[in-house]
Amino acid sequence: MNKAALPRRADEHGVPDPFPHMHPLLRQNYGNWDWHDRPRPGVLHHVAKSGDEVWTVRAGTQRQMGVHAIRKLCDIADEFADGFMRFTSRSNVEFMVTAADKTQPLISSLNEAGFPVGGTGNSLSMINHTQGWLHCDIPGTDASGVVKALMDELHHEFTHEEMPNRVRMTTSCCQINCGGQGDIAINVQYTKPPKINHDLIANVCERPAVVARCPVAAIRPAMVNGKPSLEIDEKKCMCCGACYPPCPPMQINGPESTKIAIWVGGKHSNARSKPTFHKLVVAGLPNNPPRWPEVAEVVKSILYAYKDDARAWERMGEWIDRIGWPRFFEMTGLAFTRHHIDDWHGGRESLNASAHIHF
Amino acid sequence: MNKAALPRRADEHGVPDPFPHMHPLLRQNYGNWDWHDRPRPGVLHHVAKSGDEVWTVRAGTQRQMGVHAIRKLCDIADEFADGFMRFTSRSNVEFMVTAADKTQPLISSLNEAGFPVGGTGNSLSMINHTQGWLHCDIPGTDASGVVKALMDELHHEFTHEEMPNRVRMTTSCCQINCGGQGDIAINVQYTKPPKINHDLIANVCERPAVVARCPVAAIRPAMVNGKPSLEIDEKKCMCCGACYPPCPPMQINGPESTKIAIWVGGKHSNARSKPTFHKLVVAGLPNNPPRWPEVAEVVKSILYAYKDDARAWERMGEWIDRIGWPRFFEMTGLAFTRHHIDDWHGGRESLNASAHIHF
Amino acid sequence: MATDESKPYANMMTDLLGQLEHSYETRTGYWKGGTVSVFGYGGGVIPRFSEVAEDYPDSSEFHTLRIQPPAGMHYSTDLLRKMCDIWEEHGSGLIALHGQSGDIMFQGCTTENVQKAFDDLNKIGLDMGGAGPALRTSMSCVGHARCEQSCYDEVRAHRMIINGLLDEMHRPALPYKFKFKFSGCPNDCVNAIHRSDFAVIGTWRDEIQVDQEKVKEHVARVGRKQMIDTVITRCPTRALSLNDDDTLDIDNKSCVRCMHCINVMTKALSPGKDRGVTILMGGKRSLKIGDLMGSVIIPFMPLESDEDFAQLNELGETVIDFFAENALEHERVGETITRIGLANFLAAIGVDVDPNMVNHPRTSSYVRTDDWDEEAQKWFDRKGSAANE
Amino acid sequence: MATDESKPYANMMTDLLGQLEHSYETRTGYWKGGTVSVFGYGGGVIPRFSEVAEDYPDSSEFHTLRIQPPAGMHYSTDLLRKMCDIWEEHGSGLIALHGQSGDIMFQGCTTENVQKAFDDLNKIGLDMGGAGPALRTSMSCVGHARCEQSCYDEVRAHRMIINGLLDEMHRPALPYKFKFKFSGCPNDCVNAIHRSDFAVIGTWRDEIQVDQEKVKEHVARVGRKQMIDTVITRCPTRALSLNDDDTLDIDNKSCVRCMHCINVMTKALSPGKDRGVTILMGGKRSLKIGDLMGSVIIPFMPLESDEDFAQLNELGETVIDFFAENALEHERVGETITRIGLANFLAAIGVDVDPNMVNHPRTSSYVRTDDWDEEAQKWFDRKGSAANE
Ligand code: SRM
Ligand code: SRM
Ligand code: SRM
Ligand code: SRM
Ligand code: SF4
Ligand code: SF4
Ligand code: SF4
Ligand code: SF4
Ligand code: SF4
Ligand code: SF4
Ligand code: SF4
Ligand code: SF4
Repeated sequence: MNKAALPRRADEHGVPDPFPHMHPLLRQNYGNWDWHDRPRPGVLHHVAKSGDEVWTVRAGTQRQMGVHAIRKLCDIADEFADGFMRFTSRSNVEFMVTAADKTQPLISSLNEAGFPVGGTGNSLSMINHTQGWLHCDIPGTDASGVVKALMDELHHEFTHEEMPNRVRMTTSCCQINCGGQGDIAINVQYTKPPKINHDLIANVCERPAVVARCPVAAIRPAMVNGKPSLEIDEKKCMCCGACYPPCPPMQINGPESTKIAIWVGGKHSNARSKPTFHKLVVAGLPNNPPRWPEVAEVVKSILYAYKDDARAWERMGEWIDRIGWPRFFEMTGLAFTRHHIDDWHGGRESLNASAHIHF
Repeated sequence: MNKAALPRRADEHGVPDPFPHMHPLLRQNYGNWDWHDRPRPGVLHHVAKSGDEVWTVRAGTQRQMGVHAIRKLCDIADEFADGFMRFTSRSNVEFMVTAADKTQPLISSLNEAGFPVGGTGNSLSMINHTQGWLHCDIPGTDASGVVKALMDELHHEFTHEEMPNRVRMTTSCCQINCGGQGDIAINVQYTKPPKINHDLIANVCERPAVVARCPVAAIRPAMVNGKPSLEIDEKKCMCCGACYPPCPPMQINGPESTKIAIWVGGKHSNARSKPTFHKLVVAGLPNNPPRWPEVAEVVKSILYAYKDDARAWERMGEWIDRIGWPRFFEMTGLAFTRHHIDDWHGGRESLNASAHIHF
Repeated sequence: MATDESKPYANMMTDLLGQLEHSYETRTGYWKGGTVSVFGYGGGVIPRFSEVAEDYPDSSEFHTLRIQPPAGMHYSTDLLRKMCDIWEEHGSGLIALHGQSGDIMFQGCTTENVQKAFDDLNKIGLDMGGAGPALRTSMSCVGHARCEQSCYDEVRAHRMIINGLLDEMHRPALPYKFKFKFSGCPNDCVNAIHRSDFAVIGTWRDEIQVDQEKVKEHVARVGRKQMIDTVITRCPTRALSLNDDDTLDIDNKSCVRCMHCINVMTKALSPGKDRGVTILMGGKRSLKIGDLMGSVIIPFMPLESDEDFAQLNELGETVIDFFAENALEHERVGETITRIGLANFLAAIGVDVDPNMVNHPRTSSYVRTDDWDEEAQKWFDRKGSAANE
Repeated sequence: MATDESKPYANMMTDLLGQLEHSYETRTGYWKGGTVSVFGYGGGVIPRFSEVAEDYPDSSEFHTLRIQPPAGMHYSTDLLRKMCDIWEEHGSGLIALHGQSGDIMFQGCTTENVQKAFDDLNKIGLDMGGAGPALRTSMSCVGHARCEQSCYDEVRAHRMIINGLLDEMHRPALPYKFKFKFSGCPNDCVNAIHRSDFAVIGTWRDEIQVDQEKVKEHVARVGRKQMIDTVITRCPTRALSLNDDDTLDIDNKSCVRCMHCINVMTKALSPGKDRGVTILMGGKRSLKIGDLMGSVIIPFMPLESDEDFAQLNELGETVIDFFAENALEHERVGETITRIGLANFLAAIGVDVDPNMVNHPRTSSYVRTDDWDEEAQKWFDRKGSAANE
């Protein structure tokens, strides 16, 4: 019996208890907060029913960080924020301090270390992104790279609160869309059916499973030069890429054919209007590393049209609902095409069955 | 050549020119009206840009009238309204007079003759109805009879303007629904698949056409005791009755199985909210001539809940959107069941995909 | 009626009511259809033969003639009295004013008398309406004749369209029924959006006409809270704002012409001056695919000059032609649009896509966009040429 | 990073960035999957083998460990420093804080080092997250820890549910992935409705707490017009009315708990006191049937007492069991609901239908209602018993 050979058995801790890692003031006032305001961009001020006050300084991170960057954040936390920090659902970092005058030194040190302070209130927060070429096995483009390119141009909107309401941007590096819905979403859009590598299929793919994966039943089993393979009805195929993850030989990507599409008006919150999905506004943009200039240009035209025209508290989609889609396309200089008319299941619901017209 | 035998060839007049039949004041101010108000229920007061004023008195009719009733209306028009009248899109009759003091005598004579004056503004106007047993070849119930029974009970709401906004009721005597959408709609709802008279089918029905008519492909050709006939997959059939008009031997009606359903919140106007379809609130009510008491009871509970609780200008559906469906069912004492959850095409759109909850 | 013995139709009505009574007892209908028409026309008569004729012989045949009324349903007593005389002579004396589609329904006539009745009605200037797979009788609201909200001449549009397509009404040859309806403004007093294949709704392109003094009077009368609660908060697109001096601030670019504020303040507000129509297509009721509302096909078409009317007429003809050639048997145009997709329908009738046709662009990424640039170019070309106009 | 030579992972990062550079040039990805896991667990590691390993040998294996963070993503620097030390020793030094599902992603590890890295992480109290057809790592908003809007104890709910179902996470045996997400109020700061199969959203049943004096202060500060335009007209159900004395009139029965007015006036307004959660199920992204949002399954469940929490836990287990047994392979629960219909899903998990689950009842008459009375009786029985409680 070679017990020694057996690897260590894991302790199934599950979700770690956060209290040992929570700033003392937060722990003490857990569940007893009264109100909050925002003294300046990047800073939140929360007041507890106990009278305790806490100031939160929020800063942007690259999300995927090297240990030295993380250690730098630790140094800052130890020096200015009692040795604690938390990360937000958008990968920003937050440091809590116990007095208003403790915010400035913290902010300065963050800025020095290259972490922009902001992302609060009606600003553009961190852009959600995914894995892309760095790590995923099916990406059509990069993720962090696109975000980096955009954030360089939109830095001011992160560090200032000049938007009508918060702006949430998100990217996804394939049409599966691990990124969320967004006020502005930058997603991959395939334009060609998969190119099948018949030699490989036989070995690697569980064919029935792949056939079953297609939303429009465009894949059928077939014998190709003697070997069992698959074939695609290219008339039916709408290039969604769903068959690619389970079957890598069905290559959906192409350096030219993989395009970028931009969507607007996604909203998760229930504030005022119900949550919504984002809507397609432009597709066919080139997948153009390292800086995706065509994408950046469209994003900016949308963002600044919103910034100039929307009213306080209007999210991107709510602004467009008020001014109407015709004016949105006019203001952004984008084209409205037949492809904007939804023809997927339930698409008829999206037709304007009323005399409500925007002029 | 027996020309004489040939019947007369029609003059294709098409839609008659209304101007010879239009009240002079209306003709003179055609397209030049300025504003209006309502001096009292049943009376409209329109002022033209020319300064001309016209008072309109609206009265209810049975819609299907005998010549003597129509002649009575003519007598009244000749005596009090310059010999003109018009009918509204809801089968009410309207008389125009040129001075305020001419309305009262007109109103009195209408009342004497049994034509209730009202139906204007925020009242319950004439109930749309269709043919029913009187004339249609596929009815599940009567039409004018149901309306008569209801109007007797709701007379007060026609002659007074005590509703939050106009109320439009409609009835249909089969599930085809010639009646419109309604704030409250009273429609036939079948509950059993058609009973097929196989002997007749062979002769009278164009079988492929009937098969094609079924929304859920529940009908298939079959040989029944030697003769070509049709059979129904009763699991699939949702009893819509679409196969009955083209194929009378597929009897969808039964004295017991043909039920009445009540729908609310249909709206045609574009005012405020977009036009909407009415929604099912109760089904399974007995088809109970001559007075349909069970139906009348439900209609009243809905109508009076709306009357008591809705705010000025809220249509039935808009009122419910504000107070929420839970409260609607609570106030009306009706039951919410699994059948209320839409499972027809696009039904998923009707699910509440938000945290917007009414308590 | 059954009681005024003197009349020729007395027995017919007695038996009709007898059969109806019987239906009440058995909860069953007893009419069956058939084919009856007048010389030269294929439709407009709804034939009814009794299944219980032996018990009610005098109403064994009880056909209905669908006759088109003057547009807007205006009547001189002279016309109505003539109608009564004719129906007393040839029919049951029972007349419906009006059917849900807008016909005068002369109900209750023997096969033998149908032609006679029609001849006499036709002689006083009336004509047959629609039935079967054909163009149907239309309806237009009172509009211009007595309504300050009316944005176009409904009578002219109604008569122009229908009278131009009479052949489709009188000689049924379409795949299925087709209905036009005309409302002078978005209040849609003839239910056109739900109940017609082709709905013509009046609207305006410029700004709502405001008399701020009258606005103040209104606020003074009803009070601020009431004004906010019944007008300001009811605007579907938050285009209204109440100024501190009780005047009204209207953002006309956000206004969607719903009519509400104008409806509430009939003296202070009225539709703009640059008027025309919005056209929706595809409305119908429940059969086969369930109820459909029309959806926007023409966001705006001016409708004032002769050219404007000619353009509307042309569109009506184009759509009827498309429908005649492409709809499946017993398919309404709304079903056709659903089947082939709005974009294809638009291409077929030669109308350009417009964002006003949708509540919002697609939310699904399941679409092929290979030809995005060409499609986009069409838009830019249009905008370009529009700009150069 | 690739540049600080001293570090053990320097070469790995150099090659990784080399391969990435290459992807930028060719616009092509070069990773393929595989199977790597740690002893006793079936998932949590995302294996990556390079397809261009010959050119970039040191990053030929670049696996990711998904590790669950403390609920709410709170960290002491002590914990973070230990994480860094471990990853410096066994991995690439690249850590993502956090993945879109809420994991700490330790990215870049050889097959050989995966077990070592995990052992050390596990020793400092961390545990593996989810991957594959399994329960996934969850996320809860900051909530109780620092937010006045929080309506329940997110940390407790989050840890109770996930730690109670750990087996489903560590030994993938579900038809497909399943995600829980926890937001303390309808602002939904973790995007639960769109991005989880089971969304737990804080809310309240009683009245919004109002401090009218602070309301007046707010109005005084921003002005009436501004107050009307940013608060009153924004209420989705017109539940707000501004009184002439600048106090706020809230119709709590019409209020749908959207949070907006409370968000704007954080001092004057706050959620009610009778708190709990609304639960939605079925959210997911695009694959196969297109994006789905969760829809309401439990309109309200109190979540304060131990019994309340036990009840939530039970519901979670019931749904996971149903999902495990009834979903098709690679089918999300939202797809299952769409396939079998909401009513059947509810029956299966033993939840009664409620009007809050729909925007409105059916508009289509295409339904069989043979058993209407029995179904209605169920409702009346429930209401009856509720009344008698
Ligand atoms: C820290 C964080 C929660 C966490 O656990 O990490 C958070 C914290 C707060 N959110 Fe949030 N939200 C956070 C992500 C979100 C998200 C999710 C997301 O961004 O991916 C949403 C949904 C966004 C959407 O709809 O797509 C979100 C929608 C809101 C809203 C609704 C805004 C609206 O009008 O639609 C509010 C209300 C408000 O702004 O007052 C809100 C309000 C708040 C408040 C004011 C709550 C409070 O009283 O403390 C917090 C400060 C907000 C600020 O930045 O000024 N939070 N909040 C998240 C910070 C993300 C970031 O770094 O930018
Ligand atoms: C006479 C008639 C048109 C006709 O050509 O016959 C008509 C006439 C007027 N309608 Fe209408 N409507 C007429 C049927 C309709 C219909 C269709 C129907 O009832 O089947 C609708 C759509 C109903 C629906 O949405 O389901 C309709 C929705 C409106 C509205 C929108 C109300 C709303 O808030 O939704 C207005 C605006 C208003 O009330 O000020 C309106 C306003 C008016 C005004 C005030 C227009 C005007 O300025 O003169 C007219 C007097 C209304 C009144 O009764 O107080 N009319 N109106 C119809 C009378 C029907 C009847 O006898 O009751
Ligand atoms: C007479 C009338 C009801 C009334 O009493 O007012 C009526 C009566 C019939 N309708 Fe209707 N419809 C009448 C207006 C409507 C309307 C309302 C409208 O036009 O605004 C609708 C809804 C709008 C629409 O067009 O969808 C309507 C939707 C239908 C349908 C369903 C069509 C669909 O595509 O969903 C059918 C069934 C069919 O066409 O096969 C139908 C079929 C019928 C038939 C012909 C039943 C049949 O197939 O034999 C009925 C003949 C009854 C009879 O014995 O006269 N009737 N029918 C209306 C016509 C009178 C007139 O000409 O003015
Ligand atoms: C790492 C991560 C992106 C990131 O950089 O943050 C990610 C990465 C992948 N996702 Fe995702 N998803 C990630 C969060 C999401 C989310 C967001 C969320 O959880 O809130 C979604 C949308 C919500 C949802 O669950 O639908 C998401 C929807 C998908 C889907 C589509 C699922 C669907 O039913 O539509 C797939 C495809 C699949 O599961 O077959 C997928 C599949 C994948 C795979 C496993 C691709 C594959 O099949 O090999 C990716 C592995 C990349 C890699 O090499 O690590 N990922 N994925 C996120 C997980 C990190 C973490 O554990 O914290
Ligand atoms: S979006 Fe696609 S490519 Fe990007 S991480 Fe998710 S699955 Fe991989
Ligand atoms: S890309 Fe999508 S539509 Fe095309 S074959 Fe693959 S799964 Fe089917
Ligand atoms: S609703 Fe049905 S029964 Fe009634 S008239 Fe129309 S078709 Fe005939
Ligand atoms: S009743 Fe409707 S569903 Fe049933 S067989 Fe006839 S057409 Fe089909
Ligand atoms: S539709 Fe408009 S124009 Fe026509 S009558 Fe009604 S309110 Fe007047
Ligand atoms: S017409 Fe309707 S949309 Fe336009 S401003 Fe008035 S209320 Fe608003
Ligand atoms: S979801 Fe609500 S409770 Fe949680 S952080 Fe956001 S606002 Fe606060
Ligand atoms: S929370 Fe939302 S719904 Fe409720 S009153 Fe405030 S704004 Fe209206």
